[in-house]
Amino acid sequence: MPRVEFDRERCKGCELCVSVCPTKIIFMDEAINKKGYKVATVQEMDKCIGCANCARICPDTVIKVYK
Amino acid sequence: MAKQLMKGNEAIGEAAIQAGCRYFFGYPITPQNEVPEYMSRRLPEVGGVFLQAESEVAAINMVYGAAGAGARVMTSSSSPGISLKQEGISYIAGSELPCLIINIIRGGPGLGGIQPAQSDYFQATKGGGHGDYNLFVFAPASIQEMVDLIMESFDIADYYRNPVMILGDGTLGQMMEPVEFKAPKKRDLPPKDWATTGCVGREPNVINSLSLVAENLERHNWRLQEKYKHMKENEQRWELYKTEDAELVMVAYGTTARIVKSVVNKLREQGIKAGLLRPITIFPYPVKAFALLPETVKAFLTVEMSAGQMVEDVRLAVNGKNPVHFCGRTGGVIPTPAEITKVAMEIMGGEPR
Amino acid sequence: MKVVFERPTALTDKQTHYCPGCTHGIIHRLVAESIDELEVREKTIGVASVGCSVLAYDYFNLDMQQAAHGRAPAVATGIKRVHPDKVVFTYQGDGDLASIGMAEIVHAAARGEKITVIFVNNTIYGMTGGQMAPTSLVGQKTTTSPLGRKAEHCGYPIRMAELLSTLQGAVSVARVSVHDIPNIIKAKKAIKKAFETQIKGEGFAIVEVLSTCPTNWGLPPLDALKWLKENMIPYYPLGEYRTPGEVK
Amino acid sequence: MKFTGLTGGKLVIVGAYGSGKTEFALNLALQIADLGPLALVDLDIVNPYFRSRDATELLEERGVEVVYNREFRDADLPALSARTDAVLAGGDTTILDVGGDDGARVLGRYKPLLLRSRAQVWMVVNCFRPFTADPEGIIATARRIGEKAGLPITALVNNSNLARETAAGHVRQGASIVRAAAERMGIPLVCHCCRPRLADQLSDLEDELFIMELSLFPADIT
Repeated sequence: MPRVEFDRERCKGCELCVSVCPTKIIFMDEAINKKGYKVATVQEMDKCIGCANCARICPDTVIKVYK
Repeated sequence: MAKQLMKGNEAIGEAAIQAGCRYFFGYPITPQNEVPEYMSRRLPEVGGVFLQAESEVAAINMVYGAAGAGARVMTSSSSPGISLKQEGISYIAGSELPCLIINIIRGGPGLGGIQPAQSDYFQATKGGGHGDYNLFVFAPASIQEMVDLIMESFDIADYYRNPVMILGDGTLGQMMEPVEFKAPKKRDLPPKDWATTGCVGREPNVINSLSLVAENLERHNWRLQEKYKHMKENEQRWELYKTEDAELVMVAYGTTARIVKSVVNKLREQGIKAGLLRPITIFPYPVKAFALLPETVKAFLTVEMSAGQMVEDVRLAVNGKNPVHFCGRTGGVIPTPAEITKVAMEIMGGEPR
Repeated sequence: MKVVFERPTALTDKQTHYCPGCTHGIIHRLVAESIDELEVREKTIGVASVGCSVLAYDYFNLDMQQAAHGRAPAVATGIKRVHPDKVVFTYQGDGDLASIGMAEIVHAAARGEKITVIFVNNTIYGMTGGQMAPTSLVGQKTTTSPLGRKAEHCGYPIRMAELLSTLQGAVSVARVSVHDIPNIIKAKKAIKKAFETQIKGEGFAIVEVLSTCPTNWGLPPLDALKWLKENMIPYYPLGEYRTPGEVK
Repeated sequence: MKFTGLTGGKLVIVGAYGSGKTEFALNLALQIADLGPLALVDLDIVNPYFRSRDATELLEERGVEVVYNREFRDADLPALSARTDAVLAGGDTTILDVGGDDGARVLGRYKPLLLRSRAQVWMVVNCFRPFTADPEGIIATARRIGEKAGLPITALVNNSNLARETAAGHVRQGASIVRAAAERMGIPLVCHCCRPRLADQLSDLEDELFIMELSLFPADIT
């Protein structure tokens, strides 16, 4: 099953990934990382289709995609 | 190789090639045009690259790139062009890259004229561009000496990872003298393991002069200063001429020193014990030479083709021990032996013999 | 299950200083992916310029030289002439390339210097704090055009891709954008092609990439993407302006 | 040496950079100044210093007209003198001193006048200069300069020297190299140049000896 992995500590919370997810499974976490950003996170990973849109638009190479 | 009669500017080019320089980036400006012209003809013959850049600014940055990439590289220009290169020279010094820069000085300021001058002394020896840095600067007085020093300059540049400048006035560039090319004595040169050559099997190399943390930049600066100190300790060069019993020591470099040499002889014929101290390195300035002068010295006379620039270094070296006088012509006028002699006589006239 | 997307090896793992949502990070990655796919990381030398991307030498995992403001094409020329078999690229912003470095980029292109130029156009000086760029749009407010850029006072923004495509030596000229996924994919293709142009020895290649500056534009990152699409693309049309085949 | 055959004619002095064209032209002008009206045209558009215009005062004292653009004597501009055309069209003996190598391109614009006056073109050769060390180099240089000038070289002048270090042997060495080149080119060798101090040692040379007294090199530079 496709899966994405977010490196919480690299995320700057810009939300670009949220906007491009076709299955709308990326949300901004209420918790903040060490840098102080609210970070992007995935709920309902089983809905991930591995399209890599989130990784493609992420300016900070936060996201690894498995398929 | 047998002796050849060469124009100063051509000899510069040939000496550089003999020293292994294979890259030249420059832009035309009188009175040094024979350097790029010679290089455009000779470099392709030895598998090198001559490229006429769109400006002096571009040329010096091409030098930065090529030097960073590990090559022996040079540029040459004349005063206004050297001013344009200052930005790049500061980057080269800051990034500690070796290269050779030739300045065949003409009269200034501004566009000035095309006649010979020495009015870029401050620019060459006191930094020139922004920041705390120094070039290693040679001031040859003959074409043979210029050739010998250029052939050594590339080694010195590599040894210290520092740009070397040859400061020649227009006369040196234009006149012709017999020369021969002799390999300089070898220095142990460190490998250029810092160069950008592609990071095969190693960590990437970065050529850079930016440092965002003040303390780091200060540390870098102190390290540069250590390097300059090392040059001051080990690389000062000068010529002393008839100073053993001198009462008047004349200080001059480059073409001017040759005129002054004939003045020394004339003064001696008239019973004035004159001598010449000729700096060959002007950074590091040969302060050690002043310590070698005899107790008989009563006064110094600095002669320059400028309104008085090196005279400041002479005053620092003499440190108040004797009066330091100045005689100069500027704007491209070469001082005549007669006018220098007159000044010398005036100085010595007031002194008891 | 295997990894289908991760950080390219031509990027270091160092976190960039770019503001959240700044698309410089995307462009860095596209360059690095191209280098990885062409398997030239160990023979590539990059030139960082002056501007927000000045620290690119920390982010690309390959030999780098940092150049004085605007001089990256001259520095790249020096490197390429010493190492004609290596891959040399510059990464420059709009102030660097289209203002202070206009002479260097035009002449490198005119010479057909076999280098690849990544030109990031975000219509503003990011590093120095949001001043007017040579590419700032008419009417665009910046810290040095507080009432909006007036054409009658400071002229019109420069279209670099069009300008350079008039030069015979510039064999590959394209303008792309990174404001959405389809365009990011196109941008990647153009960047990779610009490297291929160099590797094949065909000549000078430049990719102008329209990019955002949420901080100095004063917009949230998502709105910045929208601003790019609605304001920049009409003035800076996307497309290939020159491809190697065209040049005789 | 008399050079009487030059009277009323036009003589172009060309050569590689630093072959001694200007010194030769100046000395020649001084030596034939008394033979009749003479003009020396400084057509050097490549060198900033050490040009025949620098000896204007000396030449004028001897009645030689020195032609160059006086307003721009020290300027970094070609700025040719309008007087050149008049002198070339006139009947005075005229020596044209041309800048080295590619500097000969300046002759192109005067080609019609030079052809009409059947100008001679002498190439001065110093075998101790790069690129003219052997007959092949001399022939290649002559071809290049001839092409730039649009006029063929009609004679060679041996001015082989090492400045102050010149010994008679250097002149002799040059003499055989330049002679060989002239023979292969099928043109005459006009003379061998030397300083007065060497004249006695070279009196046996089979071609003419031309003694050059004047030097533009500043005497005060030791």
